[in-house]
Amino acid sequence: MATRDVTAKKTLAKIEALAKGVVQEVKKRKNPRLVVPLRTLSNVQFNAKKKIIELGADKQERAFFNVAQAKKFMQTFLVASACKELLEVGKTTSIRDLYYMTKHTLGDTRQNTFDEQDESDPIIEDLEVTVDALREELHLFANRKGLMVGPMTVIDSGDTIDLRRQGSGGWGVPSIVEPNVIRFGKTEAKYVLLVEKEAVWSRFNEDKYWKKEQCMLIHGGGQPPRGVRRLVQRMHSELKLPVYVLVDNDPWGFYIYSVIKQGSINLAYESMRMAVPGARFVGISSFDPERYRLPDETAIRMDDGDHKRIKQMLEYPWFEKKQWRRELEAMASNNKKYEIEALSRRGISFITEEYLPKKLRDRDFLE
Amino acid sequence: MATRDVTAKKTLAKIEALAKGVVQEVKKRKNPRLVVPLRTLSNVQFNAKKKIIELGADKQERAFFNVAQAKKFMQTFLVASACKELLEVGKTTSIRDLYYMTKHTLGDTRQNTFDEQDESDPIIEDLEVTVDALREELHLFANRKGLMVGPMTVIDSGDTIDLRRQGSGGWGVPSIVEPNVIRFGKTEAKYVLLVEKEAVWSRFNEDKYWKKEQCMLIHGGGQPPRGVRRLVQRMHSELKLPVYVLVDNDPWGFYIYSVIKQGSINLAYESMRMAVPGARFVGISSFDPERYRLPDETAIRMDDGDHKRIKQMLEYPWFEKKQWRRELEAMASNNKKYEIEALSRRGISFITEEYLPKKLRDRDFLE
Amino acid sequence: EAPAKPRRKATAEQMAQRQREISVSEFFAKNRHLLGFDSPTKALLTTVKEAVDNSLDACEESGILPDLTIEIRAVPGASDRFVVSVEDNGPGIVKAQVPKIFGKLLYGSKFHRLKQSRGQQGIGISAAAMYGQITTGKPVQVWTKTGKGRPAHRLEVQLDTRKNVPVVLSDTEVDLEKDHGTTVELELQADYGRGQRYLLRYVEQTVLANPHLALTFLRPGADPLVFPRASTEPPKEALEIKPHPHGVEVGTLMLMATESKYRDVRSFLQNSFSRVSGGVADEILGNAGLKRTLRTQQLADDRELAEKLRQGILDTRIMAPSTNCLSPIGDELIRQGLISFLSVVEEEAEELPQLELLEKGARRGRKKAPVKTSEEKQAELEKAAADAVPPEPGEEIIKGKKFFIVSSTRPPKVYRGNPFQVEVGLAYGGDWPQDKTIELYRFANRVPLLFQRGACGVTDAVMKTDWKKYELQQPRGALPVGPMALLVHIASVWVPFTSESKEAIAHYPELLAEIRLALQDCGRKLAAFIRKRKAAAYELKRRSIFELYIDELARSLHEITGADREKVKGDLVVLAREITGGEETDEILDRVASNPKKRRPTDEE
Amino acid sequence: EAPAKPRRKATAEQMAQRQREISVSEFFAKNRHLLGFDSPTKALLTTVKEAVDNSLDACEESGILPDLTIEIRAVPGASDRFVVSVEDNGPGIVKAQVPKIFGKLLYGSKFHRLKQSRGQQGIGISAAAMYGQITTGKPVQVWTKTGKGRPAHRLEVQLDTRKNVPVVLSDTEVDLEKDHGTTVELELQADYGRGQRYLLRYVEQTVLANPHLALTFLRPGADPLVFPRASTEPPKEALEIKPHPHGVEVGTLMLMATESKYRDVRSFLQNSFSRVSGGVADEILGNAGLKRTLRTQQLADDRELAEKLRQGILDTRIMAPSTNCLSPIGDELIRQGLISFLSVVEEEAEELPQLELLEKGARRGRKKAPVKTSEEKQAELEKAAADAVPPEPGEEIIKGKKFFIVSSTRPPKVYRGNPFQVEVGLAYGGDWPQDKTIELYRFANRVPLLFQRGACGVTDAVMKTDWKKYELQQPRGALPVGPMALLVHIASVWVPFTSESKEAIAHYPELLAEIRLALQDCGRKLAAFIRKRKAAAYELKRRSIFELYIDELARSLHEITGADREKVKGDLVVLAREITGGEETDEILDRVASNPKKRRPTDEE
Repeated sequence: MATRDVTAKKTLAKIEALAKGVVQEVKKRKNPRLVVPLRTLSNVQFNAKKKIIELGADKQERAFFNVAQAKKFMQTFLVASACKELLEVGKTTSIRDLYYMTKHTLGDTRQNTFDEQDESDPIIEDLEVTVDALREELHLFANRKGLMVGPMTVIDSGDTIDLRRQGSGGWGVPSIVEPNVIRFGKTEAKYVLLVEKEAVWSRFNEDKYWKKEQCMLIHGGGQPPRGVRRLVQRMHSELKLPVYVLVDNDPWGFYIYSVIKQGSINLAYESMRMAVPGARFVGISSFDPERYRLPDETAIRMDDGDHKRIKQMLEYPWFEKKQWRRELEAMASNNKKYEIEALSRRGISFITEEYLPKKLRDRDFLE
Repeated sequence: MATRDVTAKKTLAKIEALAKGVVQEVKKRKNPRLVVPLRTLSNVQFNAKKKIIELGADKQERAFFNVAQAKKFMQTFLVASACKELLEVGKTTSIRDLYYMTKHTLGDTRQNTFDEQDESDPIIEDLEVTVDALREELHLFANRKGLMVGPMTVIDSGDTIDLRRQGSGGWGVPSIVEPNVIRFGKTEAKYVLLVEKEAVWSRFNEDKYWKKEQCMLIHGGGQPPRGVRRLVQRMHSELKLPVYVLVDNDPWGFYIYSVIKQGSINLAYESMRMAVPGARFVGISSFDPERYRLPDETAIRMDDGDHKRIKQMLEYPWFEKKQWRRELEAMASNNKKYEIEALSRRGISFITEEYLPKKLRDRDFLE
Repeated sequence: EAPAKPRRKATAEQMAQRQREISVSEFFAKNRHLLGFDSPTKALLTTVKEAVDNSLDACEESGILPDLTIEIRAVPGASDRFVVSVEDNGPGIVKAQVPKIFGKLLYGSKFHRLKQSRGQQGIGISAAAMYGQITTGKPVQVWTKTGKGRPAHRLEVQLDTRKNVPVVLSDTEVDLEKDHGTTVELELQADYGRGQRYLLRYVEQTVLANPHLALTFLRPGADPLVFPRASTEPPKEALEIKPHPHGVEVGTLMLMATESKYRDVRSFLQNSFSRVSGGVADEILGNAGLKRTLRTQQLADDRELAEKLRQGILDTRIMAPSTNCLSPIGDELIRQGLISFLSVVEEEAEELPQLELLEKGARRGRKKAPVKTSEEKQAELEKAAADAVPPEPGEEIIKGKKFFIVSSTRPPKVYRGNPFQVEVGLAYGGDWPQDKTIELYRFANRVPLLFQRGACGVTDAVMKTDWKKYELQQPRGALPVGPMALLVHIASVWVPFTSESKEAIAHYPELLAEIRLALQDCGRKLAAFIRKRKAAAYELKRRSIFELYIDELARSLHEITGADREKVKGDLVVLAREITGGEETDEILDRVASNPKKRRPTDEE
Repeated sequence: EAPAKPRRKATAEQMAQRQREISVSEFFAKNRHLLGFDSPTKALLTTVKEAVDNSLDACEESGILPDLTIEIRAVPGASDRFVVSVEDNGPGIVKAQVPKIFGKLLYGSKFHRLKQSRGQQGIGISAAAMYGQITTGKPVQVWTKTGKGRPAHRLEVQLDTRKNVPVVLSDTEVDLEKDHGTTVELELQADYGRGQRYLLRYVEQTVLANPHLALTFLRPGADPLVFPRASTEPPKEALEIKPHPHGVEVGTLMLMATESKYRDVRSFLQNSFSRVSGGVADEILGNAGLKRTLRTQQLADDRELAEKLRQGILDTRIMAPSTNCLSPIGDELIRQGLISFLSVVEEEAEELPQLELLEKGARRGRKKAPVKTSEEKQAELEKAAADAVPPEPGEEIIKGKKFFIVSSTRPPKVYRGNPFQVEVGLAYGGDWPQDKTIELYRFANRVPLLFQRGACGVTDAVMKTDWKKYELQQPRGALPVGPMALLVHIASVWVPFTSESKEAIAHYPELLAEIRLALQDCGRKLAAFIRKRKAAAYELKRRSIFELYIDELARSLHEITGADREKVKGDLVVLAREITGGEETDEILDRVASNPKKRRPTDEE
C-alpha cells in the first residue's frame, strides 16, 4: 500500500501540473494547449527485435479555442478532475463508472459532457499518455469481460480461488491483475487456450476440454480487455505456458490474434506489459473450411467492410509475415468467412474432440 | 440424467410433430402455417393475486407464403432443426452460439439466415411458446451476464464455490441455475442486493459492502438475464431472503425493477419461475436528488425517448400502484435523470457508507 | 400642391401634327419577331414553314397529292445569306394574284372563312418575302403554272412597306415541264448552321403528320433527304362551315346583320349561321321576345334589339357544329407517328434536346436516317415480334424495345363559335431514362410547333394535369418526368396562336380543358398498364422472396422429419408459383423486359 | 407512283376568286388575345393600362404633372359588363384627331419616331374601344379640351372593323371645368371580381414607377384609393433620336434613301442617322469604296451600291447613340419602389401570389393600405432606425425588418439600332421564407408587366443567371429560391414585346445579355453581404461553442488546482470573445436580427 501511496502522489502531481499550466496560459490571455502523444497508425512502429508494436514520439497539440478540439479539451480536464478525486480518497473505479460519474448535462442546454462511453474511453487513454501514467495509476480499471477456468489456483486480493472448481460459471477475470492483486498458486496447466467468444468458451467448458487437455481456458468476449491480455501475458512469461488463440475466420478474428501477440495501435504504450510475442494462431484458418470439409452452407459472404479491413491490415508493417498474408489473402479471395461455430456442422463437439486436438498434435498453427 | 433424457425425448417429439405438420400441408398444396402464442402487450395480463404478469391465450398465425412472415417461418425451422441436433447429442449451447451456428449466407445471394442475434433470440422465444418447451428444454441457455459475491457457498455442477472468496472478480452467474445444476450451500446472508450495473457492483465489492452488511451482491448487467433472475427468485423463495433492487433513476432502471418483481411481457410465460413479487426498490428514487442534495450538475436531461417510455409504462396495468406512478410522474416533471454514480458526487463511497444503509434503516423503499 | 414649372410644352396641336397612320407592313417590319423572324436561325425555318403550309393547303383544296421539294442554297461569298426555294405540284396561282399573295401582308383566301387549314392569316409568305427584302434587298421570285398547256409565269415581286402594296419588278413567261405547280424562291439573312436541326425536326414531323406528302429536302453540303409518300389516301377533307350562333357577340351580330343580304332576321339567322333551321330560328326569336317579321336592317341599327337577339340565341339549345369541318390526324397515324419519333429519339437521344426559342449553340454533323416507309416499318415490327412474347394491346415493339402506346381523340367542341378537336398520343417505356422530363410534340392543324414551348397552352395543359395519378413523377408546376412521349394535335377552323408566328397556342380555357380531358384519358390507360406491370413485378418480387427461403426450409424440414428434401422443395416451388400469379406474372414481365437476361429482380435490387 | 384520283378539284381560278384583303381590324378582332383581350379578366386591366399609358405619355410630352382618375363602374343588371373611365389633365386632343386615335388601329404619333414612350404601336386604346364595341355594341366616348377658354368636345366613336376606319356617331360641344385634359370612357364585357387584384397591382406599381403622378382610383363597392403625388419633379425627359447606322439593314437603307430629301449620300448619312458627322460620313463612304459624290437616288435604285454602303457602315467605328433618348427610373426610385413593394408583400404575402396568365380563382376582399408619401416613409425609416444599430450601406429597415437593397444601372446599349438601358433592383432579407421562389417585378418604359411572366425574356435572363454563385438556391432552369425581390426595368426607344398586348419582352440576345450583367452586378453585392453575415454567424457559433464548455473547464481547473473558479471563467470568456471577432461579430449580427431576443444561436439550432 505504501508503494501505491507514493505512486498516487506522483500521479496527483502530474495532473495538477497539467492543470496549472492551463491556468497560467489563460491568465496570460493565451489559447491554452495540451500536448498529447499521438495514438495513431502513423505514430506506432513495429519493434522487430521485441516483436511488439511500440509508440513513437509524435505529439499533437490540443487547443481549447479550436472548435474541433474544445470539447475534448474540456473532457480531458473533467476526467482529470475525477481521477484526482479517486487518487485523493484512494479508491479505484471502472472506466464505465467514470463515464457515469462524469456524464451530465451542460448548463441549461441539451448537450451532455459525454453521450457515450465511446467518447470518454479515448479521453482516458489520452490522459494516460499525456501525464505518462497508466490507467491503474489513475485508479481506473477497464470494463471487465472474460472468464477463466483450468487447472490452477489463483490468489485474488487474498482469496484463494480454485479454477478447477468453477462449475458452469467460471471465474470472472478482474480488470487489474497485477501481481499485487492476483498471484498464481498451484497449477498443472500445460498451455493457455484463449478463445474469442464466450459462446465457444462455454462449449469447451461444458465438454470439460480443459480437464482432458490440462489447459487454462480463457475468453475475452471479442477483443480481449486489458485484464485478460495482461493475465495471459503473465501466465506466458511467469509460468512459461504456451498460448494458443482460437478466433473466428474473419479479419476481426485474425486481428484479435495479432493484438494478443504484438499489441495494438491504440495501446502501443502498453505493449510491453500486454503483448505475447510467442502466441500461436490455431484457427479458424482460411484453409480449414476445405481441409475440414465444412459444408458450403455454413459460410457467410464477406461484405465491403470485411474486404476493406483486410486491405487495411495488409498495409500494417507488422502484417508482413508471409504466412499471415497468405491467411488474409485466402480469406479475401474465398470471399467467405466462418464463425467458429461453423465447425459444429461437423458435430456439436467436433471442435473439442477432433479439430483442436488434431491441430495441436500436428502443430498446425501460425506464429 | 434420466429425467433429462425423458424431457429431451418429449421435446424432440414436439419439434418433429411441428415439422411433420408442415410437410403434410405442403404435400396437400396448402400454405403451411404455424400457430404461435402472442408475446405482446395485448396478450399479457397482470395476475393481481399472484402479483405477476401472465401470458394470455391469443395466438398468431405465421404462414410461409406471406412476404412479411416467410423469413421468420424459415428461421423458426432452422432454429428447430439446430435444437433437434442438440437434443439428440445431449449437449446444450448458448443462444448466442445458436445464432452463430445457424447464421450463414442464403444460396448465392448476399442475404444471411440471420444478420443479428436480435433476430434469432425472438425466434427462439417463439419456438419455446409454440412447442411449449422452455429454453432449457430446448438445450439452450441465455447469454450470461452478471456476477455474484456474498456470504454463501454454492455447489455448481458438483463444484463447491465459496462466494466469500472471489477476490475482485466474483462468480459468473451461469445461465442455467436450476436446482439440478446449482445448489445452495451454507449462508449467512440476510438479504440480496441486486444492482443494475457492473460498475456499481464493483464499487460495492471493492468497499466490501456485502461483508459488512452480510448480503448477497449481484448484478445483471442492465436488464438481468434469465439466469440472474431465476437465481434471485430461488434465493428469495428457497432461502427466504428479502430482495432489494438498486437501479438508475431513469425509466429503464425502474422498469428493470418491475421486471424483477412481476415479470416481463416478452417472458410472461416464465413469470412463475422468475418473478419475485416481494422485491423492493431502494433507489435511485426521483425524490432522492432533492433529499440527498445531489448537485444539479450531476443531472442528465431527459430526452424524448425517456418521456415516451414513461408514458408507455404508465399505461401498463401493472404500473397502477400509486407509489410507482408518483415515482415516474416526478421523474417526468423533473425532466432530469440520474445515474447511480451521481451519488459519488457526495463522495466516492457515499452510496455504500451512507445512502444505502440509511435507506434500509429507514425502510425507505417501494414495494 | 402646385405643379412644377413645365420645362417644355408640346401643345395638343403640335402633337396632332405628328399623328400618322401606320401601315401593317411597317408595323410588322419593326416587330418582325412577332412573325417568327427574331433571329437568322428562326427566320430560315419560318420561311420554309410558311411556303410549305401554303403548298399543302393548296394541294389539299384542289385534291392533289402533294409532291414538294425544299431547297436551301448557300449564297457564295456571304456566310449569313441563304436562298430558300419551295417547289410544289399544286394547282398553281393565277398570275394576277401573285403580286398580292407574295407582296402584301394580310391578303389571302383563308382568313374570311371557317375551314381547317394550315395558313389562316394571309401574312406568312409575304412576311417571309418582306424579311428577305429588308435583310438582302432582293425581291421574292415566283414561278407558277395553273394547268397543262397553259403558260407558266415567273414574277419578281417587292413589297412597298410604307403602303403594304406589292411592286412587280419583272414578269415573264417561262417554260415549265410540269403540268401545274408553284415555286417560290427568296434570299434572306439566315443561319443554316444553327437552324438545320429545327429544319430537320420540322421536316420529319411534317412528313409524319402528312403521310400523303412526298418530300425531297435538298441541303447545302449534305445528301438530299427523300421522304416517299407513305399513303396515297389524302387526309379526310375539312369542309368550310358557317359560324355557330353561340359564339357570336353583340357587336359581331350587328356587323353581320349590316352586311347580310337577307331582309328578315329569320332568314338571316338561317343562312348566316350553321345549325339554324327555320324551327331553330323561330325558337331564337321567341326566346328573344322578337317578332318573326323583324327586319335585318333594324337589327343592324338597334343595339338593344341585337342584345335581345343574342340573349335569345344563348337561351336556345342549338346543335353543336358539324364535325366535317375538321380533319384530325386519326388514331392510327398518331400511333405511327409516335413510333417513328421514338425510333429517331432512341437513336439520337443525347443529340437532340427539347427545342427552345434560344438555342444554346450550334449542333452540326447530325446524321439522319430517312424515315422508313410503312412497309419497311411493318417488316421490322414483325421481325422483332417474332422473337418475343406477343405484345398486349397497346404495346408496340420498336427496335427491340417495348413501348406502351395509346391515343385519344376528343369529340369536336367549340370556342367562341369555332369548332375544334383535340387528339393526344402517348408512348411509354423503352429504354428511356426514368428521371428525364417527357418529350412533348405539339401540332396545330397538322403543322408541328417547334418554338415557344413554355408559352404554349398545350404545355400548360400538360403541366396542369396531375400525372402523379397516372403513376408518373411530376415536379410542382412542371412537365411530368418519366420515359414518355406525348403528341398533342389541335385541329380547328381557327387556331388561336399567341403570336402571328404561330409557334404557340393561346391559353383559351375551352381548349385547355379539352386537351386535359384527352390527356387524362391516355393517362388512365397508362396508369392501368403501369399498375398491371407493377403488380406483376410485385408478384415476382414476392416469388423471389419465397424462393430465397424454400431451399433453407426444405433442408430444415428434412433434417427434422427425414422427409425427402427435393420432394418438399419441389412442392414448395410449385406452391410459390401458384400463389404469386402463376404463368401470368411471368408473361407480363416477359413482355416488359427488353433484355431477358435481366428479367428477374434479385435480392440485390 | 401515280397520284390517287382527286376527289374534288378547286382550280387556281376558283381559288383566286376567294383571295381577299384582310383589314388589320378584322385581323385583330379575330385575334383579340394578341392585344390582351383573351378573357374578361384581362380585358379590364388592358383597357385601363392603354388609357393610362396614353395619358402619361401625353402629359410627359407637354410637360404637365399628371393627375389621373381611373373609375370602374358596374353596369346595372349585367354582372359581366363594366364601364371604364380614365380622366387626365393632359394637353387634350385636337378634335379632328379624336376619331382616328380612338377608332382606327395602327394610328398614332409614336410609331414613326425613336423616343422612349409607354405607347408605341398606335393600337392600344382603339383596340380597347373595338373590344368594347364587339362585346357590348357600344361606342367609346371621349371628352377633351385643349386649353383654357377653348371649347370642350364630347365624341362617340365607332370602328368600322371591315375597313379599319372610324365612324363618329355624335359630336357635341360641352362644358368642362378644367383647363385641359381628356376623359375616355367605354363599356366592355369584363370580370371585375377576378380582375381587381391585377388592377390593384398595376396601379401600385405604376404609381411607384411614376412618382410624379397623382392618381385616384374609384372602384365599385369600395372606398376610393388616393395616391398623392410623391415627387413634383417630373422624370428626366427622353429625347427623340434618329436611327443609328449600325442597326440598319440593306432593304431599310434603300427605303430611307428613296424617301430622303438629301440629294447626295453624304448629306443623307449626316442628316438621317444619329452620330454621323461629315467626317464619319466620309469614312463610311471610304470604307464602302464609294465616291463622296454618290447621289442618294442611285443608292435607292441599286441594291449592289446599298450593300456596299452597308458594309462600309459596319466597317466604320461610330459612337454609340446618345443616352438622352432614354429615361431610366434611377437608383433612388428603384430602391424606394422595392421598399414600398416589400411593405405590401410583407402584409399580404399569403394573399397575393405571383401573377400568371390564368388565374386560379377570384380573390376578393383584399385590403389595401394606400402607399405612403416619401415624407411619411422617411419618418418611418428614421423612427425604426433610431431603435436599432445603424444599418450598413445597402441595408434598409422596413417595418422593423432588415433588408439588404442594392440596384444596378447599366450604360445604354443598342439592339438593331435601338438604344436601350437596363436597371435592376434587388431586395433581400426580412422575414420572407427561405424556400419560396423569389418575387420578380418587370417593367418596360415605366409600365409594369403583369402577365406572361413565363414567356418573358426578363424571366429567362433571371433564370439563366447562376444564382448559386450568389449564395441563393436555384432549381435547374428555374427562378432562384430565397427571401428576395427583383425589379427589372428596360427603357428603350422601342421595346420588343412578344405580342401586341405588350405583356412580355422578346428574347433578343442583346437585351438578355444586359439584363444578366445587371443581375450579376446586384448578385455580386448580395453575395458579399450574405458571406459577411455567414462569416459573422460562424464566429458567433464558434463563440457559443466555447462558451458552452468554459464553465465546465473552469470548474475542473478549479477542482484540480484550487484556482479561483470565477476568475478563470472570466479570463476564458474574454479570450473567447477576442478569438471570435470581438465586438464586430456582435454588431453584424445585431444588424441582421429582427428580434434581439433570438439573437444568439443556441446548441439546439
